[in-house]
Parts: sequence; structure tokens; C-alpha cells
Amino acid sequence: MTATTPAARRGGRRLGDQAFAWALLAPAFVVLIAFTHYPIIRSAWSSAHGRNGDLGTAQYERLVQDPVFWQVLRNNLWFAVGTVPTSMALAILMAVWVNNKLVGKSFVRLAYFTPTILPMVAVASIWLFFYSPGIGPIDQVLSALDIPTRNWLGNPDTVLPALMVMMIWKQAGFFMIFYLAGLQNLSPELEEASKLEGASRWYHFRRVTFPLLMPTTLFVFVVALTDAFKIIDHLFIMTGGGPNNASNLLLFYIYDTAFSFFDPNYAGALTMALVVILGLAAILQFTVLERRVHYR
Amino acid sequence: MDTVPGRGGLRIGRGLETLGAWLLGILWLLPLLYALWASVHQREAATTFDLTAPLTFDNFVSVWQGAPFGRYYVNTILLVSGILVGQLVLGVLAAYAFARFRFVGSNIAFALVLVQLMIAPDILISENYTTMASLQLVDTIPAIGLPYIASAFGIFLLRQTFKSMPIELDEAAEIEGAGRLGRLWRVYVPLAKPTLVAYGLVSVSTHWNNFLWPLVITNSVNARPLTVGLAVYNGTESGIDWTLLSAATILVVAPLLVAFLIFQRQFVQSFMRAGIR
Amino acid sequence: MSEVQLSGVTKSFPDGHGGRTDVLHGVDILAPSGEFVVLLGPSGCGKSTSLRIIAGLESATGGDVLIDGERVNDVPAAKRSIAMVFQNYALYPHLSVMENIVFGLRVRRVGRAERQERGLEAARKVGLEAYLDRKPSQLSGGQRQRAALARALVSDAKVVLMDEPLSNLDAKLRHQMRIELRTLQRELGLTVIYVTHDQVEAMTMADHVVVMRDGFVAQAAAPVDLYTEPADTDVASFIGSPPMNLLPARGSDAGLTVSGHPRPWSLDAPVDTDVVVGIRPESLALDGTGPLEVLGRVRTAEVLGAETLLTLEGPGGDTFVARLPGISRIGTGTDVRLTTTPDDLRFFDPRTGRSLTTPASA
Amino acid sequence: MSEVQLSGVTKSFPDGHGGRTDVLHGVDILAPSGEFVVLLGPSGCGKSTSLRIIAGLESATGGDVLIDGERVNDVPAAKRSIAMVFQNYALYPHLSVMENIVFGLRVRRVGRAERQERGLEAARKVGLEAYLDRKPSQLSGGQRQRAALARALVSDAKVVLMDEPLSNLDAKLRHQMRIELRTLQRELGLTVIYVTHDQVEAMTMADHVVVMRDGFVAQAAAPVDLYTEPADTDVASFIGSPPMNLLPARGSDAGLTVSGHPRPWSLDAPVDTDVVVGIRPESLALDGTGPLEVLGRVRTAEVLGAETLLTLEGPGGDTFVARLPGISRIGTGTDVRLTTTPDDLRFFDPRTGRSLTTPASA
Amino acid sequence: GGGGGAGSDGSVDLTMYYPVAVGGPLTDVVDDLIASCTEENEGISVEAVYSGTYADTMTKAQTASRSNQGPDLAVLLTTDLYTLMDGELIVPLSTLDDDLSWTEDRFYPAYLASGQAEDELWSLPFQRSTIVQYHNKDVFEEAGLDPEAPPTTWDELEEQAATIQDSGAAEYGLEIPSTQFGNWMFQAMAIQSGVEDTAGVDGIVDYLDAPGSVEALEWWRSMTESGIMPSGTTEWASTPEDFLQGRTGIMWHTTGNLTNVRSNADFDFGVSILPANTQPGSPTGGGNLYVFDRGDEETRAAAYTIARCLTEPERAAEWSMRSGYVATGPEAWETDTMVDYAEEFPQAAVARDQLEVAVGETTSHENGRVSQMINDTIAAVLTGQAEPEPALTQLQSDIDGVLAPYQGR
Ligand SMILES: Nc1ncnc2c1ncn2[C@@H]1O[C@H](COP(=O)(O)OP(=O)(O)OP(=O)(O)O)[C@@H](O)[C@H]1O
Ligand SMILES: Nc1ncnc2c1ncn2[C@@H]1O[C@H](COP(=O)(O)OP(=O)(O)OP(=O)(O)O)[C@@H](O)[C@H]1O
Ligand SMILES: O=P(O)(O)OC[C@@H](O)CO
Ligand SMILES: [Mg+2]
Ligand SMILES: [Mg+2]
Repeated sequence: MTATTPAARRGGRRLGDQAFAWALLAPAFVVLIAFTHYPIIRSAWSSAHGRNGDLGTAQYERLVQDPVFWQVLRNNLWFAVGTVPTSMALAILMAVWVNNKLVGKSFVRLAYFTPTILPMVAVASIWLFFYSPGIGPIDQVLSALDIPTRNWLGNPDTVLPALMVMMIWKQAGFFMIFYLAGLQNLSPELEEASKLEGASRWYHFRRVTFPLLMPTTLFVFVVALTDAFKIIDHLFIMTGGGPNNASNLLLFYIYDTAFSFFDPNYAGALTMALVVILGLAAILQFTVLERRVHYR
Repeated sequence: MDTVPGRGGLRIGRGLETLGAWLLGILWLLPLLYALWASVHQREAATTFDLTAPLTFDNFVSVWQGAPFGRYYVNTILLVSGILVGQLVLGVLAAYAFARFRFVGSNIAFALVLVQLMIAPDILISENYTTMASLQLVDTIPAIGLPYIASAFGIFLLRQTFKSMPIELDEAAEIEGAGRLGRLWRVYVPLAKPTLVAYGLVSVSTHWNNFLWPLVITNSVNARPLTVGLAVYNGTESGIDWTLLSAATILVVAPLLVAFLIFQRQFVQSFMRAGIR
Repeated sequence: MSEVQLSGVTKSFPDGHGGRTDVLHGVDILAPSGEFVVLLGPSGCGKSTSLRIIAGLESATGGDVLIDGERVNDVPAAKRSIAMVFQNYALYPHLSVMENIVFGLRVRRVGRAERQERGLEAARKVGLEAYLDRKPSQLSGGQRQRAALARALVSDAKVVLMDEPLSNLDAKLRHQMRIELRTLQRELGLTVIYVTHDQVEAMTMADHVVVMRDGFVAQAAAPVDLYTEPADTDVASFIGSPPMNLLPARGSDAGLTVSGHPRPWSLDAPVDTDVVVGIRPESLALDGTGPLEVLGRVRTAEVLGAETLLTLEGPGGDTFVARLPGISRIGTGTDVRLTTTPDDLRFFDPRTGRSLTTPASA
Repeated sequence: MSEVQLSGVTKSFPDGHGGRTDVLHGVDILAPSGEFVVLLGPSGCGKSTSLRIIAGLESATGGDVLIDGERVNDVPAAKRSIAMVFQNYALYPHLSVMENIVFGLRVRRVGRAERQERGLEAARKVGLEAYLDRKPSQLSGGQRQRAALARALVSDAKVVLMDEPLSNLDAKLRHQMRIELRTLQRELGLTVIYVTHDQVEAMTMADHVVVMRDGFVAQAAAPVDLYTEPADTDVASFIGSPPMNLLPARGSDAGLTVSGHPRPWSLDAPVDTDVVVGIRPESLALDGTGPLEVLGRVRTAEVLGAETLLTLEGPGGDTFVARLPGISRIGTGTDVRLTTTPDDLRFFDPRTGRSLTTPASA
Repeated sequence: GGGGGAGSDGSVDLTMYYPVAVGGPLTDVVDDLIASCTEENEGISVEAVYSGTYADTMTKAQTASRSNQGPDLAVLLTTDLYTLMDGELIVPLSTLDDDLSWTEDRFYPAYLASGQAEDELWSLPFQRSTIVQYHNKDVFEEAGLDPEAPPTTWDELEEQAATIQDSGAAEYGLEIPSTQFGNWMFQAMAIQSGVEDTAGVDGIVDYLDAPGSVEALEWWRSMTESGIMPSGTTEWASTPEDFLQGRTGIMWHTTGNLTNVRSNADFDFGVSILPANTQPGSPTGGGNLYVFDRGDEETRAAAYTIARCLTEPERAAEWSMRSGYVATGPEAWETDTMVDYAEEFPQAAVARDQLEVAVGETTSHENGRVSQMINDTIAAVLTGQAEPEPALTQLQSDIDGVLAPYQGR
């Protein structure tokens, strides 16, 4: 709302600013175009081709009729719903905790951040072990407590939640870092003012800290949502999307289609579907949220 | 050190919070703790948690010998530092444009940037391989890094950070005669330090651990990063040996852990708004 | 040469609901080269906005900004070579006091040694030499203000804008700084445009005072003229602390009847005309030697040390203030008789508020 | 009841190099319930720090903070029910003026209607009723300060701390606010601790004035006493604007020889003793009726409107200031003869600076 | 990178991709084998590129080939044969060698068969396997079973598994992994139930709805339901660990895991051929050496030379012992070192012996998609989402749809 840029401030009359802004963007755009936009256009182009090379909407007709596509889409939506709010909430909580006076602050910070540091290829294997029925620590603890154990990853009902837990674990500390940096932008005097008003820490958080962290939240939200559609490394090792696609996600399906089924045309169509879904989500996020974000 | 009043007064609440923070921390650390445990035990003990099980460093020895880790470290460091420098330079410049200038097409340009946030380069490996091939870059470190150096993530993050900075500081510098780049360099960048450090750590972690693209685009030990060495121990077709995998994991992440411990204090800097009222 | 001029400058801000708020309605200010111009006016009247427009931080919605006669509306701030003390300091939180002060010198690639020297000198002028390594967050409010001031002093700019640069300093320091600033300004031939709420500053430092009100210039004059010949009742009641008393009066054959006083003043007043009489509080004397009589009942008595302010209620129910020298211990409720002289009186048109004695200005 | 007391409070900050800077060295302040106490002192002397310690925003390194006789060092700020106007406002940037003002009322779950009403009333008191929907970034400096003030006024707290709450307001508004604040304080029986650099504020509003210097209390007294009987030369030269003139003198059989004056004053002075003589600028009169003579050559003459300040150089080379009523047009370089009376003189020990007439205080 | 091509001095640089499908540093072994071959064949140098799992290697080979930077030689799954042919990535060996009769001497026919299609030989057997049955002798003893008499029929298998479980000697009697290569396991059961042509004819799979196939899947499901096997799906990658931990008395797994089990089991274990329903049998498995269609003739010839060299008996024996894979032909088994090895570690010979009853692994067009579809159906049945018969019928018709374009080519 108050985000008037200096250019805006001067009524944007300086032609120089236009050229300058584009010059600032140029290097990034060269790389983006070369390695993102152009490939996407190529895959869009290939999605417009049938198996035999004819131009047409064959791939999209296939897509609409493909039950696996609809299932991975459903999975992915649940996956996003299950992971995004939780990991964001945990991230803020963690950030507030380690930003305060806390015994062993640096250690706790490190602990929260380790999931980001650990390579997915290795971590997925470790989680595979955690979840493995019987010998895995989770089941060992459960059976010690006389709670029935289960085949977490081998059961279509539990596999997605199990992966969500892991995703939350992986993401929360990652987002925490940005919230922590965001907290540094807040003036400590505001907290002092709230204290004097007798506000509880929660109240201050709700009414002051959180609203002022909105720029970070917008960022984290967009990233978390795209990540929910994007992070699939663990699937390669943990479930391969199974059992029977119960844990399959859109991008993994795209990957499979492109590199296991060697069907680039259909993969292109799926990719376009992903672009459209995330694009719509992003537009929604920006039109709804950006307006509410107070930047300064 | 004085304790600020009230920090003492709410001792119980604080205590509970501390407890909660620690519990969560330990929970979060479990996979790493497990990796530590497994890496120093024989295979039988790795899954049973018998505290009396003998310790061994054989896993590290055999892992170290299993792949040219020395060379991989060098490659990885070159790779991540190259990517980081690229990302920071391109990201800072682009974010500055988005945060502080109003220009024709800015919304479209920003949307085009966000596209990269949505489409992982992993999905585009086929096309990107072709590009690298035509650039004669296959099997080189730059080939691993190039697709990532314009990071939508970084641009977006820095845009948000720059946008939240007090405009007064920009104005003060402008008055002092600092040009647009001068202000970026002397005001925005230093003030964004916590974010830059956070981003740096995240970027380094990500690319330190990236696997698929490096595997595909490189062939030789001269260009390959650590994760490719690690992956040898992740042979899922015959079952995983968690002791070796863990030892390899520890070898791979140890530098990152150290880097985090060194840099984590940088998140907390003196107060951004102290100079303004 | 560095004359600064605003000519017919208007400014409106978006009001956040899609409309715009007009903040300046055609402001004309002339700051001749090498002169010290003070902007005075009520809170929110547009002083800071005017400064920011001169600096190039804000664009004028209309009108011209001229420096040395050239229109600079489109010249970016960085190119105008103007120094400024911001009302809210705008210190760089990540830099030490010294680094803050010499920031501009670094930008202009002044060598390290010279930078140090000039920075130190400026710091010394504002009494911050002991705090050079501190970060702004470790300074007191007044120290921050002084750091901001030093940053402007160290620059080479010939035009310096200062937005209440001394508001958080104690009287003693402020007095020193006034002298320091004035000396510096004269020595270097700076053109200074200076916003202040402190009338002592305005009166003692200014070559010209520009009084603003609600986004336009109410009067521009030399300080003494402003004090003695306010252009209208608004200026009259704004200048002076406490300001001029304004009492309703009506002329008749018998003279001028002021605020229900039983005895009209024998003055040559137009018959049957309402007029507003202005009397400065210090023109009312308790000793009773003046020819004109003013009666009142003491409502409050404020002892300031060097003087005492009596707030009185006249026979017509109007409140006015008298400023008596020294410590006066008159009790509340006492009826007193004060006198004044015709020369100390000012007359205003009750309808327009305009002075009936001075030619209308700006 | 809400008496506030600091007793032997010390405070040190980490200096960033591993050491610590001592900022308060044992401060004793007593603010009796329902009284208006003003903290006065040079920039950086520890006023804000003291307020922050009272509020509980900063902990005392040593000493006790007492509210109604109870030690509250460990009571969190939120539980002390103290309102405060921050020197740098600390407005919530994302909230409108209205929301800022009633923030505390919302915290305390005051109903919406009452909140609106009280918020509006406070806004009206500070003249912000037209700006209720604005964000702080859309306000002028003085408007921000008033918003901060209104936020404190609206609270129910019995103890209110104000850190230079009027520094960015114009004289007229400041005058209104002084009256407003004082009235409110009396009506509600508030205990107010008030930091200001404006001596008029200090003198007119305070029941007690506490003068601080370098982290300790130099003098605590009623305003008039402080003015008339400063405890030492530092206080003497800090209070008053311009402050008391301090001239070196030496007693002899012939009387007191002041700053190289040819004719000693016939006063009962101890022989062969150095003494510092304090004369308030307003005690020097140009009309020559006083028995004691002070000679000087005019260095500068500053016309303030209601009065003129002459800076003079005495025969001994010392500089001093005379404050003459009205607009005086004496040219620079003129030799003038001023007089004063023995009653207006204060004497200080040249070594310790302590007053030789008042009992040592604080 | 991406070598391939005759140098001006007549030397040829080759790139070879290979996966490491079994844990641990087998890269050294491959490097050694390559080194000895290049030594033997002057003028040829080979860059051996470790390229992840089978799937990674396939991805990499495809991707790189599309930019003409692909390998000259690669070890890839035999099941990808049609996919590679359809992508026109490989060449039939007859274009490089007029007389391929040597291959019949060197390789077991079952292995050789999986390199053949459209009357051509396309690849040379390299790291080959079958599914074998591992059993934990300690557990058998504890359960009161004869450790030297592992089950040879499904009934025995069920019985013994139940005994193991009831006795508490192990948590599960049996584990048969159902992820990743579940289709491979399923094929074994189908073979054992007498289903014909499971290897696929001309790249077309049509055995899935055969009655034997349905019986096989019903049997598999019944074991997960009765609890002698874990419920739901069982992870390929963690099955060996379960076996090594003594959680299961018996597992079915690739012989490629033999060295892994051997070096990590702290108990005596036996290896036996898979039990019979109506007949014994197992599909073959593993990867062959393919010569890619790139570079000039000389390059392809050199690639063929190296491929042939790598399969020589001594090297095949070496590779078998170090990796656990089956040495690919009788000549290799007759080498001295191999003879000694087999004597000392008779379990190693089981997979070879099983070749008598082995069938080529299902190899189809669109192999990736088809095997994924089969795996999905298995998972659906094992997790109780579907019934075997309708699910398999549906599966077959879906696959028919996918393969329709290739029918009768
Ligand atoms: N965080 C800090 N670290 C170190 N020194 C500090 C810190 N905060 C304040 N100080 C120092 O403590 C002294 C007292 O500061 P304080 O803010 O109380 O002054 P003050 O009396 O309010 O001054 P002013 O009138 O200028 O606001 C100052 O010299 C200041 O530099
Ligand atoms: N960004 C803005 N959007 C809308 N109105 C604004 C904005 N900035 C300032 N104003 C309004 O413009 C008017 C003039 O503001 P300005 O800051 O120039 O006042 P000022 O004379 O400096 O007052 P003060 O003495 O209180 O600092 C004020 O009423 C203020 O509320
Ligand atoms: O693990 P391997 O090498 O025995 O190979 C198994 C594959 O053939 C399954 O399709
Ligand atoms: Mg202002
Ligand atoms: Mg202060």
C-alpha cells in the first residue's frame, strides 16, 4: 500500500529509470530465458505433437482421460494442504524461538536447519529406514508403547501422510531461516511499545510481528506452495510414487513420463498443466496477498 | 549480563518454551543423529541401537576409499561458490529493479521470473543438456551451475527484503550523491546482510546436495560433485547399507555443518530501524 | 552561487483510497545565494515536503524548482548536490557514527585521510568525537540527531537543507549549535533552508523567515519585521511565545472599545467599525505608565524564571496573556490593571484577518 | 497511588568490544504519586535510559526500581502498567493512526465503541482527528509525534513516561499541549515523568525538576528553586536560556572585584578568596538603577522580538549575556554600562563549582 | 566428454556408461576390467562413466544421445531392449560382426536370448542375474526346520514360512519385495504357475490375465493377508536389510545381492532356486552391454571390441565374484578361480543352475510404462485396493492399449 518506489515517487518520469531497471534485469533474464523459458517453450511445442509427430491436441486429450494424472493432481493438492501451512507455522515458531534469548540458541538453530543441509538422496534413505516396518525406529517406539505398528510406506492410506511429515521436517527449518532474517528488519522498539501496553507476546506477535513479516510470509508461501509441487527427490528413493500411485506427485509423474517412459510429448503436456496450476496459484497469491503486505 | 526484566518474571512460560524449542530441535536432529550413530557402527548394530555396540571407523575408511572424495570436494566447492556468486550478483541486481523501480512490463517480467520457481530445472534436463552440448560445456563445472545462477528464489527473496527496507536510508544516500548502483551497493546490500547470509547458506546447501543434474551433465571425476560419490552408497537395487551411506553422508555434510555454525550469528544484526524515527 | 527557488509548487499525495490529498497549494520560496532562510509553520503545514521537493526526493506535482535560475524538477537528487538533515535522521544502522558522517565523502571518492580529518572535525563540532565507533542504536536521541547534523556539515554542498536539526538538543547545546551553524554558513557562504519550531532559532539565525500555513506561504519577511508587522492574525498568533494577544474592538466616536472595557481608548478610530487589536504580551506592563489601560483577572501565573506569564480574562471574557519580567508572585483571581502604548498596537481586519497597517505580503 | 522511585540505579551497556560503558552511576529519582516530574539534562546524560529502566524496558545493572514502595526490578514491563511516549515514537507502521492510538485498549479488551470514543477523544486532544486513517508513513514529523502522544494519553496507566513528547511541535501547539497535558495529569492524578529540553516546559509544567548530568542527578528541586538557587555552576549554566552568567571574582578589603572591573563592588566578601559570581542575564539592566555596575562591549545583539540578547565582553575578557526587554537596537562594538542588585547575585566555589549559598542538594 | 570418434592418429576414444546396482564401490572393479581391456586393445581408450542406478543410466544415455553426446557403449537393463531399438539408439551386433557364433559358446542361452529381437542380437550379457531364494539357516534351526532343506514348492514355502513365524524365530516367514522390481517377482510366480511366453513376444506382453497369472497374484496376496509376509507392499531396497537383521526367515531377491548378503550376514544362510507351483522357474535379470548408434564405423567397432573383451571368461568370472552377479557362460565357470570360488561358496552356483528353468525377463516396447503399470496393479492388489482377477484383466487391456501401435510390426 505504501510501497511507493522512488520512481513512483517522482511520478516515474525519469526515462532513465526504465532503461536502468531493464539493464539490471538483463543478466538474469539471459540466463532465465536460456535455461528456463526457452526449454519450457520447447516442451510446450512438443506437447502439441501427437505420437506420430502430428500437430494437435492429442496429448491434452490423453491428459484429460488419464486417471493417473487426476490421481497425482489430487495427491499433490492434499500434499500441499498438508505440508504448506504446517511447515510455515512451524517455521515462524522456530524463528521466533531462536531469535529470542534461549539457552543453547545456536545449537537449536543448527538443529532446525540440519534438514536443509542433509542431501535429499541420503536423507530419504534414512527416512526410509525410520519408516521401515518393524526395524524402523518409529515402529520400535510404537511397539514399545504397545501401539500397533504399520507398514507406513507400503500402505496407500499412510504413505502420503508419512511423506508429508518428512516434507514438513525438511521444509520448516528451511523457511525458518528466512523468517529469522525477516525478524531482523523489525524495530525492537515496537515490541517495547507493545510490552508497555501490556500486550502478551502472543498478542504482539499476532498484531505486530506477523503483519510486519508479511513480505517474508508472501515469499515463503509462494515458495512452499511451489515446493509442494516441486520437491520429489525423496520419491525416487522412498516410494517411487507407490503403492499404486498413492504417493505419486505431479512432477514425479512428469519425470517418469519423460525419463522412464520416454514420452516427451506427453511429459510436455503434463508440464504445461503444472505451469498453469502454479501460475494460477501465483496470480491468486499475488493479487490477494501482495495488496495486504505492508512493506515498510 | 543483565537480564531484561520480565525475562525473569515469566520464568515458567519461558522455561516451557525453551523445553519446547529443545524438544523440537532434538526431533529435527534425529536423522542426523542417526546418521552419526550408524556411521560409527557395524552394520548389525546400526539398526538396533545397542548402546554397548562397539564403535568403528571402518565405514569412513571404506567410504573414503570408494570414491575420489578429495577431488569431489574441490569440485563441489568450486561449483557452489560459483553458483552463489552468480546468484547473488544476478539476484541482487534483478531484485533491486523489482523492488525500487517502476518500469513498463515489471509485472510481466516478475511473472516470468516466478516461472522458474515453479518449473524445476530438473524437469528440463533434456533441453538443458542440449543447450550445454551446443555450448560445448558438457562434463564441466560451469555446465552444472549455469542453469541455476539466475535464481527466481533469490530474486524473489531479495525483492521482498529490499522492499521492506526503510526508504529514508535510500533517500539519505541519494542526497549524498550516491547513484542508483551506489545506493544498491552501499545501502541495500549491507542492510540485507541477514537475508543474504540466509540465502547463501540455503543456496550452498542446495547445490552442495544436488544430484540428478550433475549426474546427467557430467561424466568424469574432474567435474563431478560430492553427491555423485555419495550416491554409490545409495544403491537401492540391492538394498541400502545404512552404515556406509551414513558415513558418506557425514563426510558430505560436515563442511556444511561447520559453515552453518560459523555463519549463523550473522542472521542477527543490529537493528535496521535504529537510525530512523 | 546557489540560489534556490520554489515557484508555484503544488504537491499532492495519493491518499490510499484512490484519491489524492493536496498538501502544497502553490508555494513560492526564494532562498538567495548565501542566505539563511528559516521555514516556520504549524505541524503538518508542508515544511518537510517543501524541503524534500527542493532536495529532489519528492517530485512537485506542479510548479518549478529552480536552482540558480535553472529548472531542476527533473534532475535526480543525487545530482543536485544538496546536503540535508532529515527530520527523522535517517542514519545508516549498519555504519558507525564516523562512517555515517563520511558516507557522502566515500561516495564522492574523497581519500581516506581527508575523509577522516573532515569527519573528525564535523564530529567535534557537534560534540560526538567520543562516539565515533558507536552504531546509531547505541546512541541517545540527541546524539543521533547530532550525527545526522554532522553528516550534512561535512559535505561540500553549497545548499544545505535542515529539518528541525536541533529539536532534540538541550538549550545549552542548542545555543552552541546555533552559533556554530550560523558561523559556518557565513564562512562557507552556504544557502541554508532551515525548518524549525523554535522561534528563538528562527529569530536569531534567519536572514529571512518564511511562514507557511496549510500548504502555502503566509508571510515571508526578515525576522524582526515578521515579529513587529505580522501580515495577518494567523501569523500574529503563531509568532512569539506566547504569541500576540488578539482582542476584538470596535471604534466609535469616543475612541476604541476593546473587549468590553468600560473606558474606550482615545484613539483615532473609524466609527462603527469592528477591528482586531493585537497586543504582544510583553507590551503589557504592570507598572502602569502607558497611556492605554487593559484590565484583567489573573487565571494562571506561570513563573518561567526570567519572566512570568499571566493568563488573564478581560472584562469582555476574552483571554489574553501578559509577560512580566522577573518572578512575579501574583495570585490567581487577582484583578490587575495593565497598560500599553499606542505604538505597540497592531490592527487587523476581523473578516479577512489581514493587517490593516502592513502592506499585504506573499 | 503510584509513586515511582529510582534508588541508586546504575546501568552499563556492553560497548561492543567486550567491555562495558557505564551510563548511569547511581541515580536517585523520586516521583511522588500524582506529581509531575521533569527530567532535564544535556544530551546523552541518561534521561531516556532512566525512563526505560522505570518502564522495565531496560534492566538496572544495580540499584532498585520501586513503584509504590515495592521493588519491581523483576516485574516485566507488561505488568507495570506504565504508559510511555518514546523519544522516537515507535509507532506501528502497519496500523493506522487510530489503530495505533487504541492499540493498548484492544490489548486490554476494551469494547469497540468505547475504544473508538476514547481514541477519538485523544486524537482530538492532539489535533489529529483528521488523520485517523493515515499510516504513520503518511504523516509529518509532528503528526507522528502527536500520534505517539495520543497513544499514551488514551491508556489507563497511572504512571506516564514521556520522552521529549513535544520536541517536534510548533510553539503554538506546544503551548496548547502543555496546558492539555498538565490539566489531564491533574484531573487523573497521574504521575508523570517527563523528559524535555525545553526549559519553558520544565518550568511551567513541573512540580519537581530533576537535573541530570553524566549519569547522575545534579539537582532535584522545585522549578523556581532550581532557577533561583542552582546547586552548582553546572546546573546554573544549564538552566535558563540563555543561562546564568558565571564570572570570576576575588574578594578583597575593598569588596569584590569581578572579572577585571576597575571598581570593586562594595559587598561583604571574604578577603583573598576566589569566588564565582552568577548573574542571570535578565538581572542585568541597561537603565542603570541597580547599585552594582557591570561594564561590557557589545559583541552581538540578537533581537528575539519580545527581548534582545546582548552578548558582551567584560573588561576581564569574559563573555556574558544580558537580556533586555523589547527590541533593542544597540550596535555591535558599543560600550555599555549595566547594573544589577546584590539580591540577584549567586556565589559558587570556583574549585568544586558548588553553590556557596544553597545547601547542597541531591 | 561424450567422446566417441576416431582420433587422427587412429586411436579411438570411447565413452561407456554403467550403473552400479549393488551397494558399494564397484566402480573400482569396472575401472580395472576396462583397464585390462584397453591394454589388450591398443588404440582404444575408454572413459567409464558411473551413471547412477539403472534408471539414471537410462535417463542419462537417452538425454545425452539426443544431443549426440551419448555413450558408445552402455550397460543397461535387458528389458530396455525394445525401448532402445524404438528410439533408434543402438545397433544390432550383426552390423559389426559377420560371425556371432562365438556368443553361443560363451553365454548361457537364457541370457543370450534376452539380447535377441527381430532375429538380431543386440547386446552382450554382462551383469546378469536370476531371482533366488535366500534363507536364514539359524532361523530355520530355531524354528525346528531343516536348514539344508529350503522349500521347493509353494506349499512348502507357505508351510515353512508359517512355522518360522509361529515359532517366533523371525517376525516374518517370507519377504518378496513388491516395489521397484515387483513385476519381476510377479513374472517368476507366473512362470512357476505354468504361464507361457512371459518374456513377451516381439516386445508385446500378453500373459498378465492368464489364469496362472491370476493364481500367482492371488497366492501373493494371500501371503500378505495371512501375515507370513508383511502387509501392504514390501520395499525392494529394505528387504535385504530385513533378511540380514533376521526379521524374515526367507527372502526372494536378485542374485546380484549375493555378495552383499555374504559379507554382511552374521549367520549361515542358504541360497536355493525358487520353489515351484506347477513347475520351478525364474526370469533372468540384470543388464547387458549395448553398442550405441553413434560415431563412425570404427568407433562402433571399437565399442564392440571392448564389449566383447569385457565378457571374456576371466573377466566375467572376476566380475561375478566381486559383484555377486552370475558369470554369464560355462567358460567363465570353468576358469580356475571360479571353480575354487564355487567350491568354497556353493551358493554362488545356484543362480546358474536355475538357468536351466529360467525364462527371459519380460521385455516390451514402452518398457518403463508397462512395468510401472504392472507394479501399480500388484500394489493395488497387495494393499487391498483391488481384486486380482479384475485388476489383471484391466491391466492387460490397458497394456494392450499402450502397445497397440507396436502390434504386428
Ligand atoms: N545501547 C547502548 N549501548 C551503549 N551506549 C548506549 C546505549 N544506549 C545509550 N547509550 C549511551 O548512554 C548514554 C545515555 O543515553 P540516553 O539515551 O539515556 O541519553 P539521553 O539523556 O536520553 O540523551 P538525549 O537527550 O540525547 O536523548 C548516552 O551517552 C548514550 O550514548
Ligand atoms: N506520504 C504522504 N501521504 C499523504 N500525506 C502525506 C504524506 N506525507 C506527508 N503528508 C501530509 O502532508 C502534510 C505536510 O507534511 P510535512 O511533512 O511537509 O509537514 P511539516 O510541515 O514538515 O510538519 P511537521 O512540522 O509536523 O514535521 C501533512 O499534513 C502530512 O500529513
Ligand atoms: O538387480 P538386478 O541387476 O538383478 O536386475 C534386476 C532387473 O533385471 C529387474 O528388472
Ligand atoms: Mg516535518
Ligand atoms: Mg533521550
